[in-house]
Amino acid sequence: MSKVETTRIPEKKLIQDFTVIQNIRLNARHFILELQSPDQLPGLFPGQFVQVLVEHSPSTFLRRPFSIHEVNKENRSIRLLIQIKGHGTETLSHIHILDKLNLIYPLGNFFTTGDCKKVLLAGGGCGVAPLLFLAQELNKKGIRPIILTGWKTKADIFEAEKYQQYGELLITTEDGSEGEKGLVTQHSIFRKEKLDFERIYCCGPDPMMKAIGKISKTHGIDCEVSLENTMACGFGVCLCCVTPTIHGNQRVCTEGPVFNTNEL
Amino acid sequence: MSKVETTRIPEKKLIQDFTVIQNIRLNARHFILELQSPDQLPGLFPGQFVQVLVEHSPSTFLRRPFSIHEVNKENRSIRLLIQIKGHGTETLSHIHILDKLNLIYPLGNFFTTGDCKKVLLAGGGCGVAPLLFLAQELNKKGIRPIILTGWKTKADIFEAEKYQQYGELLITTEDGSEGEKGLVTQHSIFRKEKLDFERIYCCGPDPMMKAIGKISKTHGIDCEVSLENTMACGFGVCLCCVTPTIHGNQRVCTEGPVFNTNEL
Amino acid sequence: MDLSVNIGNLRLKNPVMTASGTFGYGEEYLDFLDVSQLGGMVVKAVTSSNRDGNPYPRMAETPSGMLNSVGLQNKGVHHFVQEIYPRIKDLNTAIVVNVSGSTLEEYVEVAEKINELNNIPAIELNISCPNVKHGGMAFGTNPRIAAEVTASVRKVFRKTLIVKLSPNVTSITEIAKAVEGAGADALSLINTLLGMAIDAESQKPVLSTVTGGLSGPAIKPIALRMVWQTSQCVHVPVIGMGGIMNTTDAIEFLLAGASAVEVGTANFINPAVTTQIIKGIESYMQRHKVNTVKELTGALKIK
Amino acid sequence: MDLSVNIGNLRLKNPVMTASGTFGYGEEYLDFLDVSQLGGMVVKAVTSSNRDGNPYPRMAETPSGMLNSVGLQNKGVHHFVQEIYPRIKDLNTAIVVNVSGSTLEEYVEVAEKINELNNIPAIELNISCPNVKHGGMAFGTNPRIAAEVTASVRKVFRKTLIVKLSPNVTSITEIAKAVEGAGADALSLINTLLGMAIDAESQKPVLSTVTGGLSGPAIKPIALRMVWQTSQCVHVPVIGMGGIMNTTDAIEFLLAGASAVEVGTANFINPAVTTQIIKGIESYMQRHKVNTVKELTGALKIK
Ligand SMILES: Cc1cc2nc3c(=O)[nH]c(=O)nc-3n(C[C@H](O)[C@H](O)[C@H](O)COP(=O)(O)OP(=O)(O)OC[C@H]3O[C@@H](n4cnc5c(N)ncnc54)[C@H](O)[C@@H]3O)c2cc1C
Ligand SMILES: Cc1cc2nc3c(=O)[nH]c(=O)nc-3n(C[C@H](O)[C@H](O)[C@H](O)COP(=O)(O)OP(=O)(O)OC[C@H]3O[C@@H](n4cnc5c(N)ncnc54)[C@H](O)[C@@H]3O)c2cc1C
Ligand SMILES: Cc1cc2nc3c(=O)[nH]c(=O)nc-3n(C[C@H](O)[C@H](O)[C@H](O)COP(=O)(O)O)c2cc1C
Ligand SMILES: Cc1cc2nc3c(=O)[nH]c(=O)nc-3n(C[C@H](O)[C@H](O)[C@H](O)COP(=O)(O)O)c2cc1C
Ligand code: FES
Ligand code: FES
Repeated sequence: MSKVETTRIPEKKLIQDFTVIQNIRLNARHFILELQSPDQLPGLFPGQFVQVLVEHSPSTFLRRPFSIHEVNKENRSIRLLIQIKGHGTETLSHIHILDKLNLIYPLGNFFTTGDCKKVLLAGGGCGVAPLLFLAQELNKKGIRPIILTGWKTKADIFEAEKYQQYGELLITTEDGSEGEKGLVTQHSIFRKEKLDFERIYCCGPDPMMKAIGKISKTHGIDCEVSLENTMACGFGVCLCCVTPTIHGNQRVCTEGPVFNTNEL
Repeated sequence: MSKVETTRIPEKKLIQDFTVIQNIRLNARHFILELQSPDQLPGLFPGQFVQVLVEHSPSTFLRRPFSIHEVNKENRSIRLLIQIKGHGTETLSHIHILDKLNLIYPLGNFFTTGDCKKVLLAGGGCGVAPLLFLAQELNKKGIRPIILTGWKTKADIFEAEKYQQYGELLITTEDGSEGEKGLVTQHSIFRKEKLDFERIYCCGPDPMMKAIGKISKTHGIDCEVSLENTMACGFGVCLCCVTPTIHGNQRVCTEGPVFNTNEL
Repeated sequence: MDLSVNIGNLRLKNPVMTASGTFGYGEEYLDFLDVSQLGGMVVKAVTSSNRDGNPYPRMAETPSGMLNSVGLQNKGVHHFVQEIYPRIKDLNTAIVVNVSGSTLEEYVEVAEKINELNNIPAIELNISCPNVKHGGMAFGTNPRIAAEVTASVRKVFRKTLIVKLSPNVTSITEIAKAVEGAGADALSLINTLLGMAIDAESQKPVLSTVTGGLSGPAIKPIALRMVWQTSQCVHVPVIGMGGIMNTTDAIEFLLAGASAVEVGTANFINPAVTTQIIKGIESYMQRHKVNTVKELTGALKIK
Repeated sequence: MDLSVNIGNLRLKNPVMTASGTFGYGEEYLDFLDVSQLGGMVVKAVTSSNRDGNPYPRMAETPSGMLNSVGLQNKGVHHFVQEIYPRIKDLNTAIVVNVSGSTLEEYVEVAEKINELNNIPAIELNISCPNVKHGGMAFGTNPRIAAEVTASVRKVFRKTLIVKLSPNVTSITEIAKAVEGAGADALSLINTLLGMAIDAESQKPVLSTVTGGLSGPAIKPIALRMVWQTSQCVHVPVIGMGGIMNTTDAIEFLLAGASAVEVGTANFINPAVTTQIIKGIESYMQRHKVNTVKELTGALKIK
């Protein structure tokens, strides 16, 4: 099967005021924003991200990038899953329903889908953000993925039911309070003699992505990771977000955020 | 009678988080914040001001000074009357009930009271802010002042009933839609052969204060004006707020904001 | 209302340009605005051959600003001439190429090649990049060397020669006069200020290169001061930049003595900001009853 | 935990000082904090005789910063010795006098008089004030002159001599080395950057003096860079400042190479900030298992 999606012509990038229609607190450090567009949404693909203008935060000068977590076409809304890291995300966590949020989107490339049947989605902590959207899109193509997520402890886990809807959910916790004990990369699934996935999609902390990349290579499995380099623009002009690839320095915001580990 | 108040030892300055208990919109450009202290209020005197920390406004770096508009000792609350000028005051206008606001106070000197019986309070626009507190204090000393206020047009007038409670309210509007037509300084009261006030208190735009100062001089009346020089600190250390006086450059935040026009 | 300005022989339809390194080659902005509305567009630095730039991380956010240490990443002048120029040459705005290098010869080589391109009416000689080990800023902080590279490029470049000055100097006017004397048609300033960011928790510099160039509103007061000082001591037009985020900022630079402005970092936050500033200048002129934007240049009232 | 640091012969109980011109004579802060907790306090500039300073307006708010053009307003060294010194001498913190002037002789005269005051263990020689027409910054932007004034003051001042450097220079290290060579016991940096603000509506400069000195977080990246560069090229201790608003900022300066820090503009916004920073440094040391604050100086990890 050919890589249909990657040849799609990217949609026009937009600067748009969205309306906050939900602000759901998941736990002390995570929340979901649901944002509604005044217009029809353009074509959006899993792995793509938005650049959010954070007003009212004196120490936030640049926009903040977030992956698209879910899309609701009928409602013209998207969801972002956000971890509170610093002042920017802290300020966003206090945003009120009906407040406006200015977005530049859709940005970046996206995960390859439609050419593989047996796939694994692996995410650590907030790295799960783009994987829900990905699982949903895979479902639409008749693929039910295995979704492996890693957490510190049981109390940190969120949206488990959602993931279970779209795939088989595996869990690791660092303290063993739920699922297998250990890191994502230590899950028993990787201890099989021969991993039979056609592709692994991965998103999370750098060391995790590196480890999963290595495992994939050993087993000859295609592997796509989503990087989170710091960004100034998000649409390809500042050249601040580059990552070294076999093709030289490439922009994570434009040639990425999704890279095949063969290219890194 | 001696100038009792001016020899009072100033109270200790405090840095304190107040709770916003009211945010009353008066019109498109003016609002009142009522702020409650966790502790008993220190002694406060008309003419004194507070320095407000404006959070959530990226373009507001320094604190913003506002006169004390009213004091409610029992309720441990003070009121500020604020005109929306730029980003700082705009941000304050959107503050929510129960939000905290950090204040440094009480700052500055205050109007002389208690040594005169027949007095005039003259304020233009937002310059009325300290005059309500002053009128109330005068009342406590058995003095019912004449309060002359100037506005652009009738629709701009606010708190008229309040002022009437504490004195005889005279009004000028630039378009004549209420009271006498013209500026404060053009009010017929000043056209008397001999003005018989013992003191005029004045607060408003610079040209108005200059004009009232001149009138006072002509009639040999004591005149106190409250200046609004831009400030960096508000408590006497930066030396940014100085005004030339007969004693050399003096700090409006410390030797002022109230000055006797004889000294300017 | 006349918004046009002249920079040497170059006529801009309005005084609003984009700053090098913040607008790519213009193509990246086609979704956001109509590039043909711009007074001009200074494209990303071009050097004689391919440069990978500095390693990641290249960016640090700072109070009201950012540091970058991109380091002139580009595919070289040959690639620019062959691949990029044909794609952008008909964008219908004044396209200015930012010419950079590590040696005098490199500047001359690039300028010579750009001189051949019909639809490039001007170059901006970048003798002020703080992010390259050799050359760059070193050329722009010594009046003698700045004059030398200007004169050498002047010999081979026949169109409008703008020289971009570094703010990392004791006397901007000394450099400005030297460069003017060596044949510059215009000066643009300021490039970024050399700065540094540290992550206190990891105890490491944020940038791979330790230091980088500071841009954004944080530097506006310094930029305004330098534009004011410079425009008073040279006869050639000055293009002002540094922290312009909106119309008011742009007007301030004109009043301080700039004939045109470049908008840099602001494009990252609001990619349509330049066209909004052009409209904003028009309404400012209406409000202040100014007929030609040139009247605003240096109109600052100092008693 | 040991927070003490040495600046020449001067021992500070901790590395947090207040910056000249932002802390008055300390008295103004007695309502807000216990001054005796401070490592040190640099008082407002003292000149040989009374100065009125510049006319109002002297202040402009800028993005993450402010401009001031106070211009050394003070009542002169005689008044300081007679009136102020007796009031503050027992505040139980290291009191450093910021010595300013328009001529070499003036610096020497003031330093001589301060030398006589028992409870003043150090002066900070201000050769970097951008807000006086003659002298001030001019002394601090030329290495030869900077060395000359340092050497002259060194002859008459027997206690700790700190020299405060101007950031408005091409090479801070060149000045630093010159001043060190002339006998400075320590260097403090940075003073304010020369900037300017314009009111676009009135088309006038905001400051009566047109230009003024930029301080606050906006300048922190530049200050950090200069402290880093300077501390690597001199052997005397460096006192770092410029935009310190909180503990993290202070730690950054220590990591970059500062032995102590001065907090300036932040005092206006949070008058108790210095004591909060002292506590913050303690918890940072605990968290990072550092026993003496001196270990943090220059501890930046550069691979
Ligand atoms: C393409 C992309 C997609 C992303 N998707 C999501 C998402 O779906 N959900 C989510 O919660 N976050 C996501 N992130 C990360 C998110 O953008 C940052 O956490 C956010 O910008 C932090 O902003 P702040 O102001 O709260 O923190 P800051 O104050 O800016 O930073 C706090 C701390 O985090 C570090 N930090 C900030 N951004 C990054 C980064 N990109 N990489 C490494 N360290 C960083 C800083 O150095 C600092 O130490 C994504 C990032 C990228 C580039
Ligand atoms: C002692 C004192 C008491 C005050 N009392 C009150 C009060 O009771 N109610 C009230 O509404 N305001 C009062 N003010 C004025 C008030 O502080 C300013 O309007 C406010 O700081 C503006 O902040 P901003 O961020 O909204 O506007 P900014 O964005 O800071 O300024 C908007 C515009 O107003 C100008 N401006 C700002 N502050 C001043 C000033 N102090 N003098 C002259 N021009 C200025 C600016 O130059 C700019 O053009 C007082 C000022 C002082 C010094
Ligand atoms: C990411 C980035 C890259 C830059 N690259 C260049 C460059 O290649 N050549 C150049 O002359 N200036 C470059 N600059 C400097 C800008 O053109 C401009 O001089 C500076 O950013 C100040 O303007 P600003 O505050 O509006 O951004 C760059 C600036 C940034 C932020
Ligand atoms: C209002 C004001 C007055 C100042 N006066 C002096 C002074 O008299 N002598 C001096 O050496 N520095 C003076 N400075 C500079 C500060 O001491 C300090 O070097 C500078 O503000 C940078 O630090 P900051 O960003 O923490 O304020 C002054 C700064 C301000 C803001
Ligand atoms: S963030 Fe600017 S190029 Fe990627
Ligand atoms: S505002 Fe600082 S001295 Fe008055």
